[in-house]
Amino acid sequence: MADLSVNVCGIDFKNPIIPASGVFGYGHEYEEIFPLEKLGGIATKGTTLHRRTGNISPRIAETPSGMLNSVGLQNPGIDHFVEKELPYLLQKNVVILANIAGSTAEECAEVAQKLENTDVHMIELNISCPNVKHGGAAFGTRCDLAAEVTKQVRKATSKPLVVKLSPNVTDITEIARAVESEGADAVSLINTLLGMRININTGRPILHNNVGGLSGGAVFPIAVRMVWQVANAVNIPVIGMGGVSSGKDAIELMMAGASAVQVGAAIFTDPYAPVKIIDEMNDFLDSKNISSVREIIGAVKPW
Amino acid sequence: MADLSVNVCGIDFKNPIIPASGVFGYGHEYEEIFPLEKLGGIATKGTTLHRRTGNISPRIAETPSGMLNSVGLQNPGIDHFVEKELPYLLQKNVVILANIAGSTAEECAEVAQKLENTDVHMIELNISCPNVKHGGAAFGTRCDLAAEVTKQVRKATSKPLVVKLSPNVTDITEIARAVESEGADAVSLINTLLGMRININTGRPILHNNVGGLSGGAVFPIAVRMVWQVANAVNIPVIGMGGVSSGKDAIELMMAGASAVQVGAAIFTDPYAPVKIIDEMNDFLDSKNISSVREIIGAVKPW
Amino acid sequence: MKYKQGNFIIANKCAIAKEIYSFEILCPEIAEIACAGQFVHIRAEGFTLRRPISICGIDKNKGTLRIVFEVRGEGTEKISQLNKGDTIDMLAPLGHGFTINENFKKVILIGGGIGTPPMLPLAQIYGEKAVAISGFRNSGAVILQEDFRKTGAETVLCTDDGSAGIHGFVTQPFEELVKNGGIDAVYACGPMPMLKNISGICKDNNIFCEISLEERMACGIGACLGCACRTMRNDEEYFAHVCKDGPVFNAEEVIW
Amino acid sequence: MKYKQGNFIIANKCAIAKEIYSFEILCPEIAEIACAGQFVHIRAEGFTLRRPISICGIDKNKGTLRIVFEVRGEGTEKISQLNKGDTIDMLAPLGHGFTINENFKKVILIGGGIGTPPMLPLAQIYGEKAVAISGFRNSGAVILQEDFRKTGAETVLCTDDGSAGIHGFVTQPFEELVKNGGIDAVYACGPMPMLKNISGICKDNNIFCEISLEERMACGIGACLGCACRTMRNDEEYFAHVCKDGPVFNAEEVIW
Ligand SMILES: Cc1cc2nc3c(=O)[nH]c(=O)nc-3n(C[C@H](O)[C@H](O)[C@H](O)COP(=O)(O)OP(=O)(O)OC[C@H]3O[C@@H](n4cnc5c(N)ncnc54)[C@H](O)[C@@H]3O)c2cc1C
Ligand SMILES: Cc1cc2nc3c(=O)[nH]c(=O)nc-3n(C[C@H](O)[C@H](O)[C@H](O)COP(=O)(O)OP(=O)(O)OC[C@H]3O[C@@H](n4cnc5c(N)ncnc54)[C@H](O)[C@@H]3O)c2cc1C
Ligand SMILES: Cc1cc2nc3c(=O)[nH]c(=O)nc-3n(C[C@H](O)[C@H](O)[C@H](O)COP(=O)(O)O)c2cc1C
Ligand SMILES: Cc1cc2nc3c(=O)[nH]c(=O)nc-3n(C[C@H](O)[C@H](O)[C@H](O)COP(=O)(O)O)c2cc1C
Ligand code: FES
Ligand code: FES
Repeated sequence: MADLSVNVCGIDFKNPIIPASGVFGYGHEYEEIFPLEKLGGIATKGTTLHRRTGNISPRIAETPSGMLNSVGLQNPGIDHFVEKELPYLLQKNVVILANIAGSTAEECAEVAQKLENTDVHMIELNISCPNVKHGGAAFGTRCDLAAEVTKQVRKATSKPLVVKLSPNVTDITEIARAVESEGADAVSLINTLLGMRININTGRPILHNNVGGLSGGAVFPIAVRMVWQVANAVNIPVIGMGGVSSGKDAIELMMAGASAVQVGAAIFTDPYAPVKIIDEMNDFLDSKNISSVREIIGAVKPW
Repeated sequence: MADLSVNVCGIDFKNPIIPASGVFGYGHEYEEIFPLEKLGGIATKGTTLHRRTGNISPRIAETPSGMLNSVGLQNPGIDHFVEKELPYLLQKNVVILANIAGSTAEECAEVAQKLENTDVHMIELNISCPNVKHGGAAFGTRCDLAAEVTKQVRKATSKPLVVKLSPNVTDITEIARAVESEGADAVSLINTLLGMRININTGRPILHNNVGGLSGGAVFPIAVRMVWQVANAVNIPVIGMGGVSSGKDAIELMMAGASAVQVGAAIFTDPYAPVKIIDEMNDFLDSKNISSVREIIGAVKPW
Repeated sequence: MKYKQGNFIIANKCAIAKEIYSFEILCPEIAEIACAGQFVHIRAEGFTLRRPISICGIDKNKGTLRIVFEVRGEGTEKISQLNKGDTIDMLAPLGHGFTINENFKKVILIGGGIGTPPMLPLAQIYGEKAVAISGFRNSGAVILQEDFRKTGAETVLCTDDGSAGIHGFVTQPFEELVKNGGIDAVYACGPMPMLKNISGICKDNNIFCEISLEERMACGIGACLGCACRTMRNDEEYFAHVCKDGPVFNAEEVIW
Repeated sequence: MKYKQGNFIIANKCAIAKEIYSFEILCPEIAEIACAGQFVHIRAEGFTLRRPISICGIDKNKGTLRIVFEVRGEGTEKISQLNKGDTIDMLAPLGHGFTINENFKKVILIGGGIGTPPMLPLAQIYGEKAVAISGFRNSGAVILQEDFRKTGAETVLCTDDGSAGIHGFVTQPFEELVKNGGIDAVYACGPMPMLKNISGICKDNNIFCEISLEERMACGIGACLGCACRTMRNDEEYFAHVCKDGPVFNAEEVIW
């Protein structure tokens, strides 16, 4: 048994595997399948200040080795989360990352503020949301906006702040440095890539929102590249994700520089995926006589 | 039999299918498998002013529903192309797109100039190359650089000029508009997305270049989205590519707005892919009683 | 809610019409708790997303479930290539099924095309109290009529082209039955226009009506919010989820 | 160059060691034109890239090719699941094979591990003129020794751990043979360090030496420039391509 524990921004994880925000709800549904305690952490569904109904269906499309989603941040609002969901999750022996979002920096800060007096372990700020104040350009695609929202949320919270980066940018290291400089304690990446599918029989986009976020195995090589670039560009820890579906994938992302790994779409293919990945990581490390998973973080040797 | 012919920038293609630059060499190798005449066009291997040896191997890695390559523009130089390769290709009844590249705008213009007195049908300017003058930022990732190189090449050639765009950008429509305003006659997209894979047994990146370009089915939804966005942003034709492996995929990309479709990685899985795709497009159109493929260009009806 | 994921043996496979397959799957733990109207979520090798398929039969004694599905695309094609003796990866039983009421004296089951299979477990429950109206494109697409008859239910068959049974849509015989009155409940599954029509008729005639909806799904268990469906609950708009709140909804809840 | 792509029937399949399979494939048009040292490019269902595998036997009378491969990753795993009677999708025969010279009186064939199979067609050609030296990790990994003997070639077996044959690397018996002299040609395939070693010995002793190289491939036919290998030709550095200019190279050409 290898030591799978990691520490990210001072928070101890018993293992590095975290179901990604949006695929795991608030945990109840998967609890039927495995005990939540097996996980390193849980990133909860993106939560906004007020309840949101999300986009019109269809919200899901299949793509080669991946999928598109356009759920559009459907959620019951932060008050519901704090009162009804968080207390239950905090009973479980697992790190909770509250994923939050908003349409303005102020809204994001207000959401973070509402978590300040809770025992949630970390805040994961999703900056892939379109910013209504700036004509809809996502916070995550402009350094100045990313810096601004990080700054405001930083002021509103003393919790470890993880900023979740969008891959739909020319240079993700610039954005990472911008949020680092405004006080982010860690970054997580990658969020989904913007994609589209069309039903050629009807001539309609499959998603009612026309476009949606691509995730799953298809994006894995992009995730590895971006994690590697960002890990080399900042001094704060990186939480990696994007297309991880096996223990080997998780190891690869950690070698690229991730201190912990989130698992998204893979859970739809196999609901046991997070647990299976933990076991497979252990098997790999044992087979190589590596005693702690921490040894492989950023261990890639570029040519 | 549906009418598969299309016209892009005044050039007639008997059908919209074009093997993409870099996967088809100068055609000889696939000629053993099918007559080149079956194709709508051929985009030749990216050619630079002088011979280049490319990157050190390994240059190829497999990824979920895709692949990475880091060939790095190995080519024999434009003079060789003009003297030894082009005359042969021009005997075939097929549109030739000479894919060119360079490290500076001047070099690109010089390469284009060398094609001016040939009978090549179109020039496809690949702007995904790192620009040595501007610290290695690819031409294709900055509007000003993209505009500059287009301007210079435009001056050097009277041939139809197709500018091939990089998907590794925050907003591909900005780049498309920049090259349109400098006189591009068409744009083609998408080139490869930057990705990475690591061999977890050795801790080394699989590619000796560390990172490489992702293509194949994995990128198809990104290609559909970008073709749709660009087709709606510019008034010049769009040549679409990225992960097309079936007639249905080609139809989907054309519905998104492509006037012709290039086929890259799919040819590695099935060397007959381009020919099979042409047949499948015909079958689909026939089954829907659509008499000309031109009817479906940009036919998607967004919600 | 209780569900399991596992690999289960296909005890029987047969093609019951062109591109339509029936699988009998040995899965005692699932059969034990499955209800009419629920579905199974099947993994198709090589695909990211599972495929939702309604339960068409539950045999708690034999410990089997039956599913009947049509090959519509690559995923169902892949699943159709599985053979007797192979294992099938299912996450099941999922969703909220039909409301069963022993006091109902006359129920109408309406299935359109590949929406017919989920009606069969209801026929097994209601037997002679049920009239099963099934509609298909043409005679070649007709399925399950013998199975319905075996339950004791009365069967009414319609085809769009008149090549078998009544020439026309299921709403025709249904409206006649409504005129005769005495219907306690209507259960339906099929294309949206059909469901909308039936819901309208039931509303007008004040008949309890449940319909089974389809939506593109990812998780299948209510975690990803992928399969939203606009409904009214307590006079408030509510984005329900077909996989958890459904697939069976009270027809009055649905916002069309 | 002539090659074809098609689906060919697997006439025979057997496991010849742990995770090592031998396929006999019925493909008369390909067998007709295939040469020792060439390879086939096999499609593995669900993967973008084909897998290159050397030709291990050519029977022009039966119209069959033989391949022997080890399960190394997911692609070869998938291919290994094919059975007798199934079809296999091959693009073949590819590449530049070994130089055969009827005047050679004594040739040495050196195979390391899964590099052994491409040596067998050479043994068939040279028969008693050949000494086939094969090296493996351990006795469990030993393959094809009986096949080599049947050709009339002399066989020398080495294992890294001494569990079969000579304890040590193939270079040991090879150097002894070199000392005895009279070698016209050396052909080798196996891990890079082994090939480098053998090439060095041949160079020092002025022996004609051809080696078969591996590189990650996409097209397999010289079109994509994916499988570059640094060589010297006419005193100039030349980025050759393993799939077209190779896989067999004159050892002196290769830049290590
Ligand atoms: C609750 C429920 C019960 C169902 N029961 C049955 C049944 O008993 N028999 C039967 O034949 N079919 C049933 N369907 C429809 C069946 O799920 C689809 O035909 C199937 O998913 C199509 O997959 P594909 O790979 O063949 O098609 P593709 O079009 O290649 O699938 C692409 C993606 O779209 C999804 N998709 C496509 N069509 C549908 C659809 N109609 N509903 C939901 N998702 C879809 C697929 O699941 C997949 O994610 C049911 C659907 C739902 C939601
Ligand atoms: C000319 C040539 C002849 C060969 N002959 C044989 C043979 O006769 N028997 C045999 O067992 N093996 C042979 N190999 C090696 C064989 O091609 C690889 O073991 C196989 O491609 C691994 O695929 P995989 O999916 O199992 O492994 P993975 O590691 O999952 O493959 C991932 C990718 O890397 C490539 N790759 C991995 N290892 C190699 C390698 N060593 N060489 C080239 N590409 C590789 C794969 O083709 C694939 O594209 C040969 C290779 C070459 C180039
Ligand atoms: C259905 C779905 C819903 C998602 N919702 C959110 C969300 O609310 N907030 C967020 O930050 N990311 C969200 N994501 C993105 C994932 O957390 C993750 O970044 C992405 O899917 C890449 O990982 P994967 O390839 O493993 O799925 C969602 C992804 C999916 C598939
Ligand atoms: C091996 C390889 C080499 C390539 N070389 C070039 C090139 O020289 N010039 C260029 O513009 N694009 C090149 N490309 C990009 C392709 O032309 C195409 O834009 C990309 O692969 C996406 O299409 P696909 O997904 O169908 O492969 C290359 C792609 C591959 C796979
Ligand atoms: S499919 Fe995930 S909530 Fe219904
Ligand atoms: S694999 Fe394409 S050139 Fe060798």
